[in-house]
Amino acid sequence: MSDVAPKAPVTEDPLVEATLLEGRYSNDQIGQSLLRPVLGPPGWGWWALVGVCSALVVLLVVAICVTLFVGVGTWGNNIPVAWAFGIINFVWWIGIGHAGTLISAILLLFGEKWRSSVNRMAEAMTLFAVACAGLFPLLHLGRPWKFYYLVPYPSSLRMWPQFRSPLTWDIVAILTYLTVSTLFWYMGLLPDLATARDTAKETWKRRAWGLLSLGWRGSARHWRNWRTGYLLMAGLATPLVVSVHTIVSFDFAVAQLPGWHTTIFPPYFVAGAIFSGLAMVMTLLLPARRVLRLHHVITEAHLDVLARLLLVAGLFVAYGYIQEHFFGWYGGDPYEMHAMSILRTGPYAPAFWTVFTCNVLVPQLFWSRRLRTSPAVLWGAALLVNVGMWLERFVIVVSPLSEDFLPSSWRHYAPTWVDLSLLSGTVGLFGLGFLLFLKLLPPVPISEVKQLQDELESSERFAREVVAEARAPGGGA
Amino acid sequence: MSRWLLGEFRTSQQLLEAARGLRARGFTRMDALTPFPVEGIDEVLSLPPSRLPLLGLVAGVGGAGGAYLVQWFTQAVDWPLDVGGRPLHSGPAFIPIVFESAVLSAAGALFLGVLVACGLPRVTHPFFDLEDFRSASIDGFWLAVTVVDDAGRDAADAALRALGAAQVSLVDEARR
Amino acid sequence: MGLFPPGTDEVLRGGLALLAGVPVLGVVVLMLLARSPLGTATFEPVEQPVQFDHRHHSGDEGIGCRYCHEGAWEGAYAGVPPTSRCMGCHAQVWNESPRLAPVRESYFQDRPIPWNRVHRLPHFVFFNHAIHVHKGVGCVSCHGRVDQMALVEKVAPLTMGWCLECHRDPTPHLRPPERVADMTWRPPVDALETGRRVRQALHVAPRTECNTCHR
Amino acid sequence: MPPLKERFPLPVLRSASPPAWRSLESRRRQEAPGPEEEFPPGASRPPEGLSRRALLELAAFGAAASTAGCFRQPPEKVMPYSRQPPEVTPGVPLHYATGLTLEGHVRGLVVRSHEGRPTKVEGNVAHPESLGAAGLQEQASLVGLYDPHRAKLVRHRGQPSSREALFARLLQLAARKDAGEGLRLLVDPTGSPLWAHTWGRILERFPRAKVVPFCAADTGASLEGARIAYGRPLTTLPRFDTARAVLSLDDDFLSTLPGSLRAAREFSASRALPDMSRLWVVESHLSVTGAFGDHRLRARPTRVPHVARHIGAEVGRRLKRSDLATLADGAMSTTESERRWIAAVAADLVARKDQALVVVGARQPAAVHALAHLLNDALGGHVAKVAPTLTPAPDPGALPALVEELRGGGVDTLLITAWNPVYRAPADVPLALAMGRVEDSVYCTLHEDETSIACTWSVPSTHAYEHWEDGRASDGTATILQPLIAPWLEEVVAPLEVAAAFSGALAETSYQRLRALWREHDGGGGRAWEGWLAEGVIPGTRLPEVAARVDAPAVLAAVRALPPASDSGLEVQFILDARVQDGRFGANPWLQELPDPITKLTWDNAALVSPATAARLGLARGARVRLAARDGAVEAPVLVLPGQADDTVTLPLGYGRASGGPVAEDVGFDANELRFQDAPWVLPGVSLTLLEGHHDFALTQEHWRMEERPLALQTSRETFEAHARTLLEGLQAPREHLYPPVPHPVTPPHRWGMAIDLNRCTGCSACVAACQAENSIPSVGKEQVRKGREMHWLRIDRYFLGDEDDPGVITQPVMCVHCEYAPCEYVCPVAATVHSDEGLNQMVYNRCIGTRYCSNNCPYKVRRFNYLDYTGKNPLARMLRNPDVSVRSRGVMEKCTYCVQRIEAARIRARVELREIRPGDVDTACAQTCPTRAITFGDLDARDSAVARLHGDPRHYALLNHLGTRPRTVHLLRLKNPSEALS
Repeated sequence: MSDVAPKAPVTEDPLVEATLLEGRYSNDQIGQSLLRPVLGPPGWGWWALVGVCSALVVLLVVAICVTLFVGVGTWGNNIPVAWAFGIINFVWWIGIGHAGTLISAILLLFGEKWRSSVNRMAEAMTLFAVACAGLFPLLHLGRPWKFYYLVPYPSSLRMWPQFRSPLTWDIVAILTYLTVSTLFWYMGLLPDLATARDTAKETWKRRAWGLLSLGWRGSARHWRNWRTGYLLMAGLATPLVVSVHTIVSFDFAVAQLPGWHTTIFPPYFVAGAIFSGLAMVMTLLLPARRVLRLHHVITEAHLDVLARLLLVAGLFVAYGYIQEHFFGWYGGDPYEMHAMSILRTGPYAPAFWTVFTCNVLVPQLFWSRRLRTSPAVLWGAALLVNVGMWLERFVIVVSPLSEDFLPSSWRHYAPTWVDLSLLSGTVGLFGLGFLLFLKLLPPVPISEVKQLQDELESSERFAREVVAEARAPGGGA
Repeated sequence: MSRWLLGEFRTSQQLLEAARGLRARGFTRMDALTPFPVEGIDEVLSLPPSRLPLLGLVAGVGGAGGAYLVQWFTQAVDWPLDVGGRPLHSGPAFIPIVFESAVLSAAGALFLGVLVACGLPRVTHPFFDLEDFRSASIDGFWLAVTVVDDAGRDAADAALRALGAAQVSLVDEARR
Repeated sequence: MGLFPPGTDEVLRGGLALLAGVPVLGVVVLMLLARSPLGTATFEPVEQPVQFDHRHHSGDEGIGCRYCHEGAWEGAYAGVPPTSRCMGCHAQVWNESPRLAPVRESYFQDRPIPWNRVHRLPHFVFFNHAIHVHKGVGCVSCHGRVDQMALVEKVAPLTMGWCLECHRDPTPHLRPPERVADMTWRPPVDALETGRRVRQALHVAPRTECNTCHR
Repeated sequence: MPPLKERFPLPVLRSASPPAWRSLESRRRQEAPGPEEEFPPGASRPPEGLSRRALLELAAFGAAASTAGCFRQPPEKVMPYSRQPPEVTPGVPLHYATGLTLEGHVRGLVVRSHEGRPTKVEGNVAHPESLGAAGLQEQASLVGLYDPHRAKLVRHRGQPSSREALFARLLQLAARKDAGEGLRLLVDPTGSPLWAHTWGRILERFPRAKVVPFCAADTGASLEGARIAYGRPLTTLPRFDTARAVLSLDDDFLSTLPGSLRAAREFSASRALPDMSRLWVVESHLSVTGAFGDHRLRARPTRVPHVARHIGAEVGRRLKRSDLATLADGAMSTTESERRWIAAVAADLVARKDQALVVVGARQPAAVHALAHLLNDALGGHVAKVAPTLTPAPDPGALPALVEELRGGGVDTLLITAWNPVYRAPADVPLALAMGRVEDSVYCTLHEDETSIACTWSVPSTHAYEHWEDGRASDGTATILQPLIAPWLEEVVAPLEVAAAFSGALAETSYQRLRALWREHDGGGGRAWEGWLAEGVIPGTRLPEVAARVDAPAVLAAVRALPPASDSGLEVQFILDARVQDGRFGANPWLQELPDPITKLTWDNAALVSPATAARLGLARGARVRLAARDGAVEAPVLVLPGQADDTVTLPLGYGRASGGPVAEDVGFDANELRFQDAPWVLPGVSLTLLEGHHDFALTQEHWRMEERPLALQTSRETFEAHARTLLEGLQAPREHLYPPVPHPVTPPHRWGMAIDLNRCTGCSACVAACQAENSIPSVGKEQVRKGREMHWLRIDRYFLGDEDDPGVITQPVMCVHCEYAPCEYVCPVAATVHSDEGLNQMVYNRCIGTRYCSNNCPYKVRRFNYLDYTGKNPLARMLRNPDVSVRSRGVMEKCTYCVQRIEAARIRARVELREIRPGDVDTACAQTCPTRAITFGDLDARDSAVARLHGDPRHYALLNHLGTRPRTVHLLRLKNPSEALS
């Protein structure tokens, strides 16, 4: 529970909606409690984690240098498995990146109130995940320094990019997604940056926040335009989420490789992305909630609803798995059938069955309400889903490539230390980014929580009035 | 050089009531400054409807059209290359980029539009000279009344205090 | 007094505009640079180990291009003539000039003269002189008025876009094959009409397939 | 091909005159660092870590990025000739006829030369051993020429010496007074008249000297067989084009040097309908010929002669030749299936009578060769016989006798021109030890190898393309082998010069000696000489046929005297490796990396065992075993190979080199350690022990089965004849397609296409090497092949069909098929691979950014990616490159281009001459070198176009036709001709 004393204690009053905000606080208290990690000194735990993540980032830098200066041949890729860890990591990270926008934008559109406690962290996570994802398309190129060939500019070669390629779509989609989520995130941050500016004591901090908040005053005109703009961007971001992972799935579905060339991929990828993103949100949110003592704003109700979402997304993903194999079998194409059968029984079958366990069986725990609200179980499940979703991409990318049309070319794949370093290095980069975010920016949107409380209070007030009127003699019936 | 009289209220309800009161007393050039958006204040202040949706639409359509044009021109007109026997003008294949470009340009335009419409960045607004105004982003609900002359100032001061302002301060842009 | 001194806004807005503008401007500048003489290394006379003056040989003496660069009519490379070609005349003429010492040294010691390359294509471009001169593309069209250059310089950018311009529409650049090496030839009437006639006579059909130049 | 030109004589012993090939590249060569600093052209280990060079690149990148220099290319020099040879036009290649001596016989070649730099080898159409084709070793021979690891120094007892010191000593040794008592020459048998003449001169001067032959491949059984049958040694020249029933007794005639190119050409011609030949093969391991056979009988090595005996008896019974038929008496017992097989082959041979042919491999004992002579004679077929061409005649007993002499101490001078006898000597012939007793042992070698260490004088030899020689084809046709380049190493000596020191001919150059020797044939005037050089053959030098009668009783006696077959235990059989042969090509990285036609193994040899034997002994791929017999033993990794005879371990020779350069060393195991002088090919009674550890083979094809997919197709002749129209209907491209053809503004002048006839493809892999040479494809080394990154644009898929123990085998060359609706193209984000109007799937390296998506989407998996920098920075690697193709840098995709550089060169030539490209102007490297003409390339729109005809052949089909890719390369169904008696 939070150590901030609520101005009104948690009551037994059934009319007080306790679930989304435990206790009622003064607006100042809310700001103080949510800005505490930003304004106070970091603890040893934070430093320790930063140390671990930095070490991983150093490893990442080393691996990137080796990749750039020796060549992508330091990876385990071969012919036929010309795509492997690079693309797997890319799809995994970009999938994780989807939860932020989902929670932020879609829930905003639906007017879900529970969104406001978790959206900031989810969005931050999105940014770092997309940034990590963005590294890979560049690094996996044979000649990364020629990336500008992808840009449609009038060159002295008179050459243009080739717009029928899903990779061209992909580049545009990622850049769009990165840009839009950054703008969306920054826009959401503006009022909180102003709060931080006004709460901080040291002048240099106030100036720094002052610059970042761009002079936000919270005027009625500001709020009006901000809310319109924010809502519209949410409206744009929602189909964007769907489109980005659809396009990522096109990288595979548009190819004619058995095991890739299937129409189930777009919805299946989107569901998988949301699934993995939710899992990663939970992976980060639960420890943050505990360490930063955010129980008053991230309540059991939040955990419950996140777990339900995870279950739903998991069911979608399970449907995707079943359909994929059903299509393979029902289509009757021997190449397709082979691609599906080696998933289940081939060299990568252990990975496939781990995927099945983590992504299909584990979420079934959350039919139980008790488990849905247990942070430990949730966290464990979320970790397993993260692993499962990574392996799912591994299986999707590597297995069809290693055994395709001509058996003469079949060959299997093994990663190298550079591959493993890049994966763990981006985990470190992601962690470092998130840790810095926790230290530098308010992890929960302050103004939104205040507004939420204001709304809750007014509805409670209204309810009290109604009750009072009903109870008053002569009132009611 | 503008001058404003700023009054601070403790709750959003008080702010709303005060704004209505001021309006009833004939003050029209007002602004509310609050830590979170207060429902109903827009009507009281009679803010015009935002034109951001239109901006978003225009930018989105423009982005989409531009993207299609670029793709059509580069693939089918400027250098028609035989790519896998596919038609030069491969409409369906151009859709993903058209969509992404629409979202990108609409979102970008909206972001800039919000900043422009809010008059941001503006870190040196005179209100910030007022130390107590810091509460506007924490727990204070402020009303700013634009005053022209000293008479107006006194009238607004009286009205704000009468409507329950916890404190009233004058901000004069000229006196900086 | 607020957090920031007056004028901060202007600086901030200017800064933000610059932040957005510099990359765009940078790209534009790079693109312009790539097309400028600085980027394409044109109009820069190249120093040579021997002070060979084309103005004298080609201009005053009227020695045809083909006398030394006969390879252009036979194969891919126009080639630089062997030292023995120089000595064909300079065994008798100017045979004691100190300026020609490197030439004599080359000839008698049988060591090549290390000329500095003026026209250089990337290694992945396969340009063939023979097909161009046999299809009525004049030396001067690409190399400029070499007969007026003390030191040879590149006059054409030799970018892919520049090549394509002519490959897509060669007609205005064609001349009768016997005039290919003529530095001063002008189309008698209309360049287009001449070009059309040459094109028909020589079956000029330039290709723009990738493999035409990249193999 | 432009007319062959005469080449001016090159001074081989270099005087003060400069190298004749000074050109653009010559300066670079002088800056060449030694091989100690740079790894060889694409040999094995490319950089794995962050190398010094990478750091320098990093520094250079920083420096370049900080200036406007990133736009500009660094300055470059032009080096014209100071005196240009009259025939050279820079950029226009010349072609010279020469040849390469393989197993003593010459294969005629035409070598393309750019500014005096040999860049590509082709077969010589006029030469009877080549017929325009060239094999693996010829195609890869230029790698040996530019090998940076060649021996460079004359060494005396290991210390650097000089050529002057060597010749001083040689002349001293030649001034001997003992009539050659202590002089011995250890030589490879050769057909070269000049060598024979030189040895003759030496023996004249030193009558008591001896010229000792040593040949690890030909142990003399064939000549001995002829001696038994005809009373004197003769060489047979079987013709396969007229034969309709061929029985091969362990004779891999389709790939055995030197006659394989001609045999393959002739044999493939006999496979055409309607009168298709039938091939019967008896063998112990799966050979190229066995894989191509219609019926194949697996027999353990010691049983093969006895199977032959049974066949002889059966043929005799059917021909009513009682003497032959009596061979059945006392013969080895056979199984029921063997009896059926033997009866069927005998019936077929007898039915075909004079169109029947029995051939025997060099591994078989002399009696089997003799039996074949008898059978061919009895069947009535005519097999040409000529006098043996090799001097001195191969004699397996010669080397042991020499070693005895050496140990006796009577020899003071040993001149070795045979390739690496120390390595090749049988395990029980201690040559190296014996050489220690010789005062002056002189060894001429291309590489410092095992023999160099054992001898006192190691002499760096010129490469075959660096000196004048002559040689004969197996039918006697002579060729002058002219040098193509002056030696690029200072100290090298032509082996003939060393011999000349003893023949007293040092005053003349090899060229002069050669002219003198051939003056008689020339009619004295010397006019014909230039014609010989230009044509690559000397007319009228074919050996006359010899008439001889078979001595049947002698043959039968010899056959009866064959030692009995061993019935139990493991037998070891030695074979020559298809690529490095007896090891002499071991330093050639192209051949090391070329997948073995049958095993698809690179950079290795392996103990081959059958699946049944492997199961019985608990062996799996990569298991390490120790094979021991008598006092020899060898440790080898196991490769389980379908088609191998049970209880037979086949060990390829030529590997496990302890010395000989970084490419040859530490690759595979040395099977010679188990080879004994009395058992050069077959060793029964071998014990096998399983060892610890696992060996990781570098295989280019790991999956053997076709998974019931219609990929490499074959059917029986009857089935095809019955259903020719309908058989392949579903696999031939339909007329309609979802996408209409892309309209091209101008009607394309050509429509290039290719057809690959599986009925002709033996899987010999010459095309792979030719493609590698023409397109400057790098070798990537064992580690990279293990990772699956070999770069060959053309691969030969090999599938096993049916029963794992006794499988059918089919080989299928696959390279880019240039799909009209290419899946690779539409996925490339930068348009680096697009279609040309003539139907080529163009790959533009300089546009490629390396997403590798095209490879993923290529259903044929024919694209190759430069995962690392494989180009090799050694200047010698550049010498080898074809200047008409781009060098592919790290990070770009590459693949078969249909040899577009040849198409464009032909187009330019044609257009300069104001004409169209004519049929025959363009051929791809693979098609040009193919011994069986299995690959046909050309314009599908041209009149009388062979390729268009094949595209309309009922046997043609499109690989993976159901994908709608419309490949421009089609494959043609392979036909089998099984005997009805065995169906």
